[in-house]
Amino acid sequence: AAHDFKIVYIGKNTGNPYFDSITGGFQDACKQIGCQFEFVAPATAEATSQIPLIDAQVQKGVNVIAIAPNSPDAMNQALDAARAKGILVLAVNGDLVGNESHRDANILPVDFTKTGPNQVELMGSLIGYKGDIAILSATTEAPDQNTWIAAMKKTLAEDAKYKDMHLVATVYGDDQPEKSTTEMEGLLSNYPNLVGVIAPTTVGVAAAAQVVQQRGIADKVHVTGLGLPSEMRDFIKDGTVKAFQLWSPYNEGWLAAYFADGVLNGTIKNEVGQKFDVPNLGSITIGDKNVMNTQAELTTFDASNIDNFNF
Amino acid sequence: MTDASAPDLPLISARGISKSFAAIEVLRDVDLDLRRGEIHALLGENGAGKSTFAKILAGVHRPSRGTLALNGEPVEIHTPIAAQRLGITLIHQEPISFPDLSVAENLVLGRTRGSPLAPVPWIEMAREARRLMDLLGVKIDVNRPMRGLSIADQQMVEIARALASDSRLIIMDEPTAPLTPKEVETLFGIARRLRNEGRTIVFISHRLEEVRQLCDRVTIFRDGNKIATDDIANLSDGDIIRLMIGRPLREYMKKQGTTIGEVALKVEHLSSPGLFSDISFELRKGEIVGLGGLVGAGRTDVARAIFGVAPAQSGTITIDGKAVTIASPSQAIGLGLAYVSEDRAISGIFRTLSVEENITAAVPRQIAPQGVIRRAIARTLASDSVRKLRIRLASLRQPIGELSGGNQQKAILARWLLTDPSVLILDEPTRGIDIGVKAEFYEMIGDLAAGGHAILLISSELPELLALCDRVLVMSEGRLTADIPRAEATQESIMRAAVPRSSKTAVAA
Amino acid sequence: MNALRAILLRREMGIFVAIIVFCAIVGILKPRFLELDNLRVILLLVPLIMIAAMGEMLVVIARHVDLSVGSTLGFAAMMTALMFKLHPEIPFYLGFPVAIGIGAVLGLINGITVIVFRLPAIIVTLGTLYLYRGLTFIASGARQIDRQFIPSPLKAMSANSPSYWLPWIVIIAVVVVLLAYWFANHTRLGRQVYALGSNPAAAPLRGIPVTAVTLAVFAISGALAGLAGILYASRWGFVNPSNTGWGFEFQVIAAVVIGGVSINGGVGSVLGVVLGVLLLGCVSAALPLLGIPGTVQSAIFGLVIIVALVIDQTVRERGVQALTTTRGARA
Amino acid sequence: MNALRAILLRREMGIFVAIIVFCAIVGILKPRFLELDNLRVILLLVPLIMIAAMGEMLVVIARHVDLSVGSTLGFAAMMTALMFKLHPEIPFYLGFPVAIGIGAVLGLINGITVIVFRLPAIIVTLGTLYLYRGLTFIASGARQIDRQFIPSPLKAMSANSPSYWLPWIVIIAVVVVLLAYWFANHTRLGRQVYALGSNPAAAPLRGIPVTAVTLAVFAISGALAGLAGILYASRWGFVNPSNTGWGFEFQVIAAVVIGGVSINGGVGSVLGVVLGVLLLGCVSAALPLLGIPGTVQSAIFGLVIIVALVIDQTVRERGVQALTTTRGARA
Ligand SMILES: Nc1ncnc2c1ncn2[C@@H]1O[C@H](COP(=O)(O)OP(=O)(O)OP(=O)(O)O)[C@@H](O)[C@H]1O
Ligand SMILES: Nc1ncnc2c1ncn2[C@@H]1O[C@H](COP(=O)(O)OP(=O)(O)OP(=O)(O)O)[C@@H](O)[C@H]1O
Ligand SMILES: [Mg+2]
Ligand SMILES: [Mg+2]
Repeated sequence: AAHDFKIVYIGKNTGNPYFDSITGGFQDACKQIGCQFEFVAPATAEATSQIPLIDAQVQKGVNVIAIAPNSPDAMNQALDAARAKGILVLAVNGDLVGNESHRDANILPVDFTKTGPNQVELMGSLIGYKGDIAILSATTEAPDQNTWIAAMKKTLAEDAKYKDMHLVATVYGDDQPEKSTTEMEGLLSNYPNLVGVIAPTTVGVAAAAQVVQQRGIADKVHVTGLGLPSEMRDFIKDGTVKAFQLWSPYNEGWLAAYFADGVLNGTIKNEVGQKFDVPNLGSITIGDKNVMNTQAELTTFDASNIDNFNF
Repeated sequence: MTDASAPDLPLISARGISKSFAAIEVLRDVDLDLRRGEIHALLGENGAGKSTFAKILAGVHRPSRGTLALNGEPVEIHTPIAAQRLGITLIHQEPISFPDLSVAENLVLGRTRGSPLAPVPWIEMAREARRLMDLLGVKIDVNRPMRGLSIADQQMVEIARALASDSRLIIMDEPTAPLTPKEVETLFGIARRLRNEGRTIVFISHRLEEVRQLCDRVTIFRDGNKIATDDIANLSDGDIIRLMIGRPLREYMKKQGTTIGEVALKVEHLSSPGLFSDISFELRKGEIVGLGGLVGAGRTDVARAIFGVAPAQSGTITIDGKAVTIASPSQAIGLGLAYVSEDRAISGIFRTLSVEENITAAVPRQIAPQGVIRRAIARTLASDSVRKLRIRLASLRQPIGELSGGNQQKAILARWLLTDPSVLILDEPTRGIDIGVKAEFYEMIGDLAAGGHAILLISSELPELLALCDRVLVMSEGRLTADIPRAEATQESIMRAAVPRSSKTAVAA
Repeated sequence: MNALRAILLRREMGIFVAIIVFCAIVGILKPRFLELDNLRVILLLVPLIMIAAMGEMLVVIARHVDLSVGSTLGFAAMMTALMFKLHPEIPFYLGFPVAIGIGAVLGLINGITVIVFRLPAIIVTLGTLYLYRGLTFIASGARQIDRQFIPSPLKAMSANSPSYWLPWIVIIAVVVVLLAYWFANHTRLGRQVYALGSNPAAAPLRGIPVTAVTLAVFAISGALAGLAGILYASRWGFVNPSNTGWGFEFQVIAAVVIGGVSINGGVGSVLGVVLGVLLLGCVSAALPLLGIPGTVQSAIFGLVIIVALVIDQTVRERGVQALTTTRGARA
Repeated sequence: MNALRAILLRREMGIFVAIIVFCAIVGILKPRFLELDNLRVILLLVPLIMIAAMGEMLVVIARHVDLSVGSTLGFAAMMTALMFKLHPEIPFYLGFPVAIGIGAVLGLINGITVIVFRLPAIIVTLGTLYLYRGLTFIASGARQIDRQFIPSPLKAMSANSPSYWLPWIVIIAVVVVLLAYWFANHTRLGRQVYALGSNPAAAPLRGIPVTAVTLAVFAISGALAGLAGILYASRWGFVNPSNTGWGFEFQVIAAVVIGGVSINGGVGSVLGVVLGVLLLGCVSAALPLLGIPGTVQSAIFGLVIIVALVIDQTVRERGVQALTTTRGARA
């Protein structure tokens, strides 16, 4: 079987540390498998900016295109053209919501329906399940964040366990540190008895932690959310942040590479319900709409384990 | 800095100086010696090459051929700074100013030495500036910004600069054009003193009488060639003019018997605080009314007010018996007014546009009947004007910025003549225009009047007013001080009305 | 004609040379670049910029600048898309007058602000760049309009079906260019734009209706940005409140200035701008083809802008010495 | 000084009024806005813009413009951060000369290109805006430098610990402002900057070293952008190749022009620019406090720019009639 296939991963945009660790997973997996890996990404996360990259990759004749789509539908024609040439198209970390037919399979870190509840539970455990909390999100139209926030609201409203936690505001930092910071400052000024802030976005959680650190109010306001260990390590160490969550982006790349290898070599059938084993990840199941998850629950990072993670 | 070297050795000797702009040779093998301690006049028609030669001496242009020697030593004058270091200063034809800087700063700019971070001596600077201004008898607040100064005032600042930089060669390119007789006198006094100190002065002017008063020797240019250099005493006005234009000059005689019709323009109690007040006069068809006065008297402001550029605060304007309010120039034009403004550089030409487009700019409807331009019409209109006014140019499509000062002025006049206006306001129309063309201008203005146009002629040149006008209005410090019929108009009567009651000369508001 | 014509020719010659050189190099490295197939790719890349650049050109010639074209494009596109979403029954071609009209209005707002308050256009349109973008967010509730809401015939205008080689979107761009050429060179208003830019101080004294001309150029720029807006919906099949038209102004202005239009007003030709747009198009098409990583692309884009201008400039300088002083001072 | 001084005073008065009005309104709606605590928030927002604005001011007064400040900031910040990452032993304060030096070099490149090829600065720096951003990507391998690599003492300079009320970063900004004031008003070079911008054509005739002055303003602008770069690392604790300094140029230029610096050169004061920066700071701090949704914020930001300029303009117009025609033409 040919294991030296060419696989490219098209990120949302360059310089996004999140994709550095996904890329790491791809690279290491390819070392094991023997495939050739390349990472490309547009300078900006503009919806159309990935299209020329896709076209170019098709012309270069890669075997697998893995992509973190910047838009649920802008790339449809381009991707169809690729698949028409027999290229395997995987959406990795983010899906073509509503346009699943334009990719072969989708790899997500976790079952995103779990993200909301997990985050609420973590926040509850930090603040003793009572008090005012707020959410600092990415952009207003970010699809993932919006689904998670919806889930959080649902959990807070329906689960009696959280009846004493009140969501007082949801603000958007557009994933820019400056804007996230001013929004955080605004929250603190507007809601004096705020006890917790959930920032389900890596830029936002770092910015929020920074504000708390500078104001020296870590004991009053608890910050948590989805963050990268590399960015949050300092805040964990100086106690600004007790704990935050994420999955392993690294494993997404790892899984994607092994899945592609399996499909290209016929050892894996890309059909709903199929099971297969992946080194270090154990058994993976192809779920509804050909979606796969690298892990069941989110990983929680705190002082005890932060140093075990290198991404 | 008088030189020890032999006195008979010329300060500057130019040999075979030639200059071409874009293949057009505008100076041809000019040899010229400038002696120490002389005032040397450069005369010539518009575009003869006077300014270009001056600019070459001052390092603004490099000659395409030829050599310069200073005290017998060959020199290369690469830049204006180099010229300054050599003690050569040029007062430009169009005064140079930095509108946002104070007058004092404009005076010292470029002369101060020292490290880039050297502190600016604001106090001393202002004191020195005041001293120079007093020397010239000009009353300008040296701390006000240059912007808003009348051209005259700007010119005086230029002159003050030249004095301050103690140079051995000072070139004045038509310095007197915008000045009052009084200011001219002061300037001449200073010029003579500088000469007696052994400095050399080059004086460019179109006014023969001034040249006679001031200069020792004259050099005459025609079409970029040096025609002659001689002591002024050895040349009659006739000789000079013949040498300049290569033909004897027809003396202009005001046509008599132009029938003066009914009132075309009537202005009553026009006032604009700070600039002028209570201006009232009539202007009849076929009549040429002069508007005299010292520079800064407010004539331009009156003109600007009538033409709707800066409408007056109060007062009424009546055209052909109908009271009108003119809020914008386009309205004024619609009402048959035309205004040739005084400073062409700022408010006259469209630098980047061709001569053709500049000439036809004011008659869009003629060249574009349905809004679409007819090149053919435009070209014929333009070339006719060019022929009529003898505008010297390479091509109708040449950017007007490349023409000489005088020729630009002609083009602008041509533009307005095309509009065939019923009331024509001319603000210093012949400033910087040579005698040859002046005569043509006078004739044209006369014809226009004869053709039933009403003409308001703003001029600082008394002979011009006397020769042309049926009546002469005089302004002083923003008020009308006299309305003199042709018969009684004399230099004296006009000047008497022009000199401000308060003896000080008018200055910037 | 000779003098001026000569200069103009030279101007365009410079950028023309730049294009040839660039395409030659790329063609040698990747012969595919010169294939007809790829030419179509380029032609599909440029129409939006081309159309907006025609408007920007007029604004710049009038010695103003319009930084808000990107946001105008976004707003017009969003409003039109919303209309289609809420009233699917509306025939797609009605989207054009709507988009163009909206664009014209936004342009007029720019012009009026500039005129009434005598503010520099660069800063007024910097303000409206944010303002119009914000309005797009508000109007759309920060939600993207997905492709199912964009009428299929509209999307079809960008698809280059074999039946005719050039898709509609390209043909529209060509028509706009021809109109712009005619307007700039053969209409009274067009020439008045040049005059105004050439000497704003003198313009009113010559009876040039400064207000009217200024409003006209901004309105035209806005209208063309609006047209580009609906074509964006056609080309990409969706409208996104934050992405659509983002950074567009930079590309448009780059194209205009590369095309030899003087920032100091009064100078510029349609031909030049067309070439400027094409150069940028070639570059954007070439970089991915050459497999140049995204990290390097913006560096190259920047280099191209500068190099193109340098070539243009040096070619122009030669033989136009007479003007150097002036331009030197202006540069 | 009365005449000139009077006008200048008026200029700043306009923007000053704007600030008072704005703060008053916000203060009424949200008394907390006027508390000391919030003032500190504002003061922490502005230093970077303040520093870069001083450089931009000089460039604009010289009748140029520097669109590349954002990319320069990003590049300088990235290089410094890389240095710290690769050589953790280097003391943090050495980062300042490095960042400033790098910025100055990038600025010089802008200036040299403008001078040598006589190109308009707006387009040269538009090119380097992309170029420097691209270089940042290349140098960093498109990787963000995370906070563990930024020296703690450097980060501490932005933390407002209770021990001293004003963090270092603010103090640095104040020093830069004072130096800028001294330079612009009391040094020969400073005045030559004004002269050059006031009449570029005449400058060489007056023996003003145009080249030197031009290079100086661009170098200063670059150097200050570089300083802002290392302070960015201090303030945010990381450097990202695409975010760091992105869109920064718009804010800086907005502040400068709101501060009454004329795009036509020759006019502008440090005091005005300081006020301009503070106004923008107040706005960014106020919007979230007022609980205004992100979707509306950029619209408001745009409005503020325009309104501020309008107030400024109207206040200025009064009493300076003599100049109206001229300015009218320029606007
Ligand atoms: N920068 C330039 N580019 C091209 N041609 C020029 C330039 N400067 C001057 N000329 C040409 O050189 C010739 C001489 O011009 P110059 O200004 O020296 O004439 P002048 O004697 O000063 O006339 P005037 O009395 O009107 O000032 C004119 O024909 C003019 O068109
Ligand atoms: N365009 C202008 N902008 C500002 N101030 C002006 C302007 N024109 C004239 N002034 C001011 O008004 C005063 C009157 O000057 P004005 O030009 O009206 O006098 P004048 O009699 O026309 O003299 P000139 O011979 O210079 O035309 C001048 O001293 C000047 O300060
Ligand atoms: Mg001359
Ligand atoms: Mg006058």
